[in-house]
Amino acid sequence: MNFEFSEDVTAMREEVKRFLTKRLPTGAVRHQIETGDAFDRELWPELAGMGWLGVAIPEAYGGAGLGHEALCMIAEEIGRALPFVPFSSSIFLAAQAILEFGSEAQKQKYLPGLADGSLIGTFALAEGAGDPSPDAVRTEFASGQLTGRKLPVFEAAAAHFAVVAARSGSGEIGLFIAGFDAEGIARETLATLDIGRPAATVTFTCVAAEALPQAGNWSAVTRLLDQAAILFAFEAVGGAQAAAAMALDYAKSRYAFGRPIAALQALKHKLADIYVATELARSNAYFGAWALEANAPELPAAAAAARISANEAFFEAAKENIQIHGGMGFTWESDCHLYYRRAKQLSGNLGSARYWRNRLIDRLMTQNQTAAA
Amino acid sequence: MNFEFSEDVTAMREEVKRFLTKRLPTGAVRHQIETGDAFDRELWPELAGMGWLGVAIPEAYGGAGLGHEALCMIAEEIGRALPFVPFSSSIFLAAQAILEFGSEAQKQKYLPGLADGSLIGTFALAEGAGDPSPDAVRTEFASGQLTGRKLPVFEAAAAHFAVVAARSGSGEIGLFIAGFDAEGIARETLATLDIGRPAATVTFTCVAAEALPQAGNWSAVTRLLDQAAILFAFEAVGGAQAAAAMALDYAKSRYAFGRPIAALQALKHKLADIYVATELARSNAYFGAWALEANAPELPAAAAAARISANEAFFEAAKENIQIHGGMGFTWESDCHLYYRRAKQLSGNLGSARYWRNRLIDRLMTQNQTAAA
Amino acid sequence: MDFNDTPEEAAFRAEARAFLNANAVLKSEHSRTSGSRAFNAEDVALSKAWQGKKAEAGFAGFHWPKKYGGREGTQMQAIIFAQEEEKYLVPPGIFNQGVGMALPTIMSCGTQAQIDRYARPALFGEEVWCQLFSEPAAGSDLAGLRTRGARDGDDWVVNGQKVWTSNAHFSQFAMLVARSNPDVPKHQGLTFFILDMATPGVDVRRIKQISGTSNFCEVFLTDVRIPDSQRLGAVGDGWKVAMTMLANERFTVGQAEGPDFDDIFRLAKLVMLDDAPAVNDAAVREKLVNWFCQAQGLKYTRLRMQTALSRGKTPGPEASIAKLVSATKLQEIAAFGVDLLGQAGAVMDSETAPFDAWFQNALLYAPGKRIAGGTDEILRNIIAERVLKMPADMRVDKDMPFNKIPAGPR
Amino acid sequence: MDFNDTPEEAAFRAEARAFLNANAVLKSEHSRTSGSRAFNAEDVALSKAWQGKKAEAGFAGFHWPKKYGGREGTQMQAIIFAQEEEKYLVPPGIFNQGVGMALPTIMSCGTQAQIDRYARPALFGEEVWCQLFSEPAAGSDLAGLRTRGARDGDDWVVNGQKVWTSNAHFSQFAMLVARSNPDVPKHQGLTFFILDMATPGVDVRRIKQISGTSNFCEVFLTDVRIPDSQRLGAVGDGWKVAMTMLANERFTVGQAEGPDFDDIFRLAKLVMLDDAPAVNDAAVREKLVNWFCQAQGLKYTRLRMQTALSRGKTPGPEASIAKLVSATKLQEIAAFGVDLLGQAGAVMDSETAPFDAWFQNALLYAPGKRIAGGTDEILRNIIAERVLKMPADMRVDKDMPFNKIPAGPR
Repeated sequence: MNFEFSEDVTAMREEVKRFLTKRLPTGAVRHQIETGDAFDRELWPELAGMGWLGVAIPEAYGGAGLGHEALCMIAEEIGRALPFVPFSSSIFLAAQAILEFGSEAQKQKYLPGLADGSLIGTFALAEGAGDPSPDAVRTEFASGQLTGRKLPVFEAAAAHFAVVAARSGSGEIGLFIAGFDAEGIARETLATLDIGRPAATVTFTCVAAEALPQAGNWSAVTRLLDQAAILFAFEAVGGAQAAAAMALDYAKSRYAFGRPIAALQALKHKLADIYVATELARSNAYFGAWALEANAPELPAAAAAARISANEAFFEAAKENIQIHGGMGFTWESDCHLYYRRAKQLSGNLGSARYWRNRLIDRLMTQNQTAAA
Repeated sequence: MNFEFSEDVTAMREEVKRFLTKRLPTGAVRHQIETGDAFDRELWPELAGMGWLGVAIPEAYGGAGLGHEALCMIAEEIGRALPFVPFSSSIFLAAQAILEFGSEAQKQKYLPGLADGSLIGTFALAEGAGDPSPDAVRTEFASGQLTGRKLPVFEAAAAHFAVVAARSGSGEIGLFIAGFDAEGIARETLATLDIGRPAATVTFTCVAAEALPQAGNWSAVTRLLDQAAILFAFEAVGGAQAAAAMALDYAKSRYAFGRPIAALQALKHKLADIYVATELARSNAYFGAWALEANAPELPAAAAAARISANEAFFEAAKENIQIHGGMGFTWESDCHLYYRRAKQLSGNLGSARYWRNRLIDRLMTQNQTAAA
Repeated sequence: MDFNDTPEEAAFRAEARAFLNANAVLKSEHSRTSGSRAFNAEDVALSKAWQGKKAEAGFAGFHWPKKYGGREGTQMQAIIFAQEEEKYLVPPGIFNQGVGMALPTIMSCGTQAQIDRYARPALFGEEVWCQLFSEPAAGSDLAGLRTRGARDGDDWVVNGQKVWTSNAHFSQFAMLVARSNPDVPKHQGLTFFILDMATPGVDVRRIKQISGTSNFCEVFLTDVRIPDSQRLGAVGDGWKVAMTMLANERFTVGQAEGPDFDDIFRLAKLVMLDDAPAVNDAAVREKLVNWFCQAQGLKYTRLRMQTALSRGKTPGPEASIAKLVSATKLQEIAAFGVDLLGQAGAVMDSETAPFDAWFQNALLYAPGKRIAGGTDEILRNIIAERVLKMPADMRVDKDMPFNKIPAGPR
Repeated sequence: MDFNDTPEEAAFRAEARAFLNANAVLKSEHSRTSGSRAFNAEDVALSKAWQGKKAEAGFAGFHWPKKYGGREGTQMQAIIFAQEEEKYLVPPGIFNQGVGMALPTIMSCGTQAQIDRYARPALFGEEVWCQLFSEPAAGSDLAGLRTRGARDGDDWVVNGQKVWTSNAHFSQFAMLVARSNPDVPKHQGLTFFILDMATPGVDVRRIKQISGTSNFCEVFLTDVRIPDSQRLGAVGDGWKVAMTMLANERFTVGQAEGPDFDDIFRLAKLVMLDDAPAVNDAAVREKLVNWFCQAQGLKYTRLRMQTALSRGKTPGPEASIAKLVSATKLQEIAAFGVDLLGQAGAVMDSETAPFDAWFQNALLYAPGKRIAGGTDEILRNIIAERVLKMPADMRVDKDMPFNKIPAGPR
């Protein structure tokens, strides 16, 4: 039985954790967000410099080639520290899409920049409210040009380009790369619940774009969503654990009636339940990491279970972290709300829980088996 | 504002409560069930003698004519005390059906016996698993005879006749009275989760039956279900309150670690939540009582809300009553399980929570108003 | 059983309606309540004027003695007037702390001079009051407050920090509790004061909440001198006076405002899931019905309470139930409203987010509703102890001198 | 990261499979586990024989020293064997109390004579053990037990009542804790004994549970004489010995048996709701997915624990998580299985109720799973205190002489 991350990966994760903990003391992320900039422009190259952006990008394309298990561990630390950088959009989505569906030339063109941080990508699928669906993609790709309106596109203001889902002449949905400096692009900033993950409406009017040749239909999109779901699940697990740890620390240091409030059974049982939910989510995420790395047929079911349980644990932990902090937790000056906002952002960014539940059950119906391994 | 039962009705309810509390000390119901008989043949005429069976039956038909609010209060006490008698089948359903849809002759024939307890009726709608639906009624009424199989028919062994839902020649569903001493009837006892409310499969083979003339189609059945749902909701409220009271008494008298376990926050908060759920259910049931008595257009929505919230509160109270009793609550010798069984019986007897949720939302969709008063 | 007013109630309701019709405008059908709104100077001026108008017409201070401008009326009149007023567009109510809490407390614990000075200006909307109770280290454990009040000649000198004070930035007076003796058990060493907010050393700062708005203040007190004549009740009786005051609060904490069943139902009819309105989805229905049952249950619980009042009985713990259930319901409804929008749930632009991002905004203020005015946990304790008569939590600090109570790392 | 055995583990697994293939029959695909089954004399005889066969072949007492017939093996071997054995139809395991708990305790706290007398008969399935700990007034508060053990010459005379004893009616020996000194604090006055169940004054009665079956016994002890040589550990050390024993229990309390996700999923595909399989209903899906995520989460948590063991690390609190989550999940799944059947949910005839009324039966034994082996509430406390290092609950009785501790009305 070897159902655990390797020692190398674990060591790297500890390094990331130490770095981010030191680099981002309480309040640092919030102050960075308050600058109004699109992301933390100082931190980003530092992360790139440590080689963490390209950890899952093969060495041939400027990455470290350590595989997706390593990226999962970094995702968890991103979820814990909430750095104000477009890590998930650029790496979990844009880089992943190119890695999976790009031509050799595209990989050589984009991946080294994504790995060294000089290039930031994002993913443009949604066109308003609703869940991912080929029918909801009205943006069109014709004669080498994209036309349509994507909303929300996360971290669009930070990005240099987007991987865009669009309908091609054949009627099939494909993925296309469009640079944000191209003619015909308009980015309009949106107010977002998660202030740490800004978004925009991006309007494409006859924008020159190149197709990812291996992404020939909707199944490419769902495959990308499955892969990203696992990385985001690790982000949520990290967030859940950080929010719970924050609540626990506070409960132990806050005294009422002459004892730490951590001695109250109501709090003990609440935090025990959150701990249990987070551990189960973590285990589901681990299975997701295995399925992602092994490119196993269980990937879709593993991704759905990981995402659903991680997002639920995270929202519960973030919500009750505020509650346990009492009035303090309800102020702007506390970091509690950053987790609360992120938890809600993660619960919709790749489609709602309903969408993933349906995908999971449909998958279980066809595979007629409930789990692998 | 006069949203409370009248003093007369409240006084009567106190009388019922006093009587049943004294008449049925702890264990009495269980011992009665263990006799293996179909119901408590001693208690039944006593209830009749007090005039409680006929409380909502007009004086012209041998009842007390006190209306449905009075019956609601008795239903609550039935739910609290769990007497082993076919009260709900005979009064909430059979008598109610005849009162609502019977001819004058039928009322004169059946209601006095139902009121004085000499006649026991029941209701036969279900034909196996599933929710109430005209399509699920395959029993047929033709040439004055019923043919089909009903399952489960609660308290069939105690009853003299059933009000049976069946499809007539026109294809419409109607309600029909069939005597259990008629030729062609077969009653086969079923094992039931709720041992205090036995059931049978009743097979009708060309059984002579008489139609309730005012019950001409499926809407008669749903009307009867709405009315009964409110009475059963009061039963559930009474059950919830009794189970919670049992848990509370036990928690106050059971000591661990030198204090009553009622001092533990886990128990305090659990019982507070159950109290809140029960109070909300009670308020919804009160609105149901008003709608029932006033024959208000809000009846269907009121019935659904009353039933759903009462059944949820009851199951929660009954389940956690066992939990709070610990090992003791898990033994046959404790009465805890009688409430647990009853709660589950009530949650399906007139159709599942899903069925009532759908009826409620469909109703709200059409009425485009969410509440009256 | 019916929902009708008694003849007296009906007459009063007609009177109230006549006054409101003459002086205010009815709300439109779908007006949106929000649980998070900060008041500006204009709001305050309008509120003061409206309070004055109501007081003149006899629609304020329903419980107050007539000699101080009140009505000597019934609880039901107060309820009926509130029911009717709710239907109109009126300025925000900022007089509850003064008229509903401070002055009744002064009337029962204060001197005649204090009553004469403060009653009418409060009732007629000239002076706004706030409440300086909570502290950063004393929230649920109110009696653990640390603001120090030391006697100095005819004055008291107060130092400390108060927090979660609504309306402090435009209040003229405050009810203040401070610790006058730290050497005795915590409930015994408190004293209650009337504080003029214009006193030097009173520094009011607004607190920015999660949502970005500021409904509360923190108040720093540095060598604030309060004349002993402004003391309310005896030295050391502060807890008793505070409890008198909080008993009046019970009637005023009610349901959390914000989107409720009707609103999420409307959203569910609007939003499409797989080409059908979300309201057709069984999982959506399950949640909707749950909230409907809660909302209706709260409504009819309130009507049962009003019936008890109408019959001259003392109401039960309905206010605790309403706050506990409605705050959680609000947070759930807000979260679900966001979830229903799928990939665009996190967008708050009013162009994209239905109803001007009402659900997203509610999600950001809902956590406060589960905390302010008694946390969920405190409310469950109250229900368990006061209604179900379960034993109080064990307290290590009950009989300990205040300055010996463990207070953790600072 | 993978799910593969190490070479050593793989070799052992092959060995175990070979033994099982030669001696037992594989289960069919849809065999139903039940959390409530009472054992009859035939079950006991078959169990004893099977235990003997395993012990002979070296597949019992994995942790035991070789000199007592054990394997001196690893925790992983025990797990692998259990994983493989689970796939076969084998008699019920009734030796856990003896082989897994009693004897390891005797080996660490007992005399050599005690070890020599009891080890082999337990390992080879000749003698069954049970555990006489819980009492009617001492469940979660085990140290509050009242069974009195008084020294009388070379014997101890024991009086009291024990309860919730599995297997007592066919056990030869019991681990017994009694109060030898009521004048000292509760944890200090206990002494541990080995009781021969055939001793006069031992009266075993089976307890009828909600479900009608009897998995547990109550044991009345009336002037039961136990020779001092049967004492385990020092006089007054009973709590320490009991804790040693319960530390071994941690590995044995696992998931609640009964219908799980796969089963409710199968039911949901079978049952029709409005002319479509229930599994198509969004509300049903929401519940199914919740249980799937829990079941999978527990599975992979277990595999993470096994990986830790395989790497020679001490496993964490996974057993507490598994019991807490699975007992509640079981009750929910059972209740939902009943609900899915609508009007016929309450029918338990196997002809009508799918899978021989498996869900209805599970609903009746599920409450016990949330109580036995640590209630939900105790498990949450354990997780909070041992994993999250939160403070212990306050205890009034900790340092009080036992006979002064408030015990409530009797």
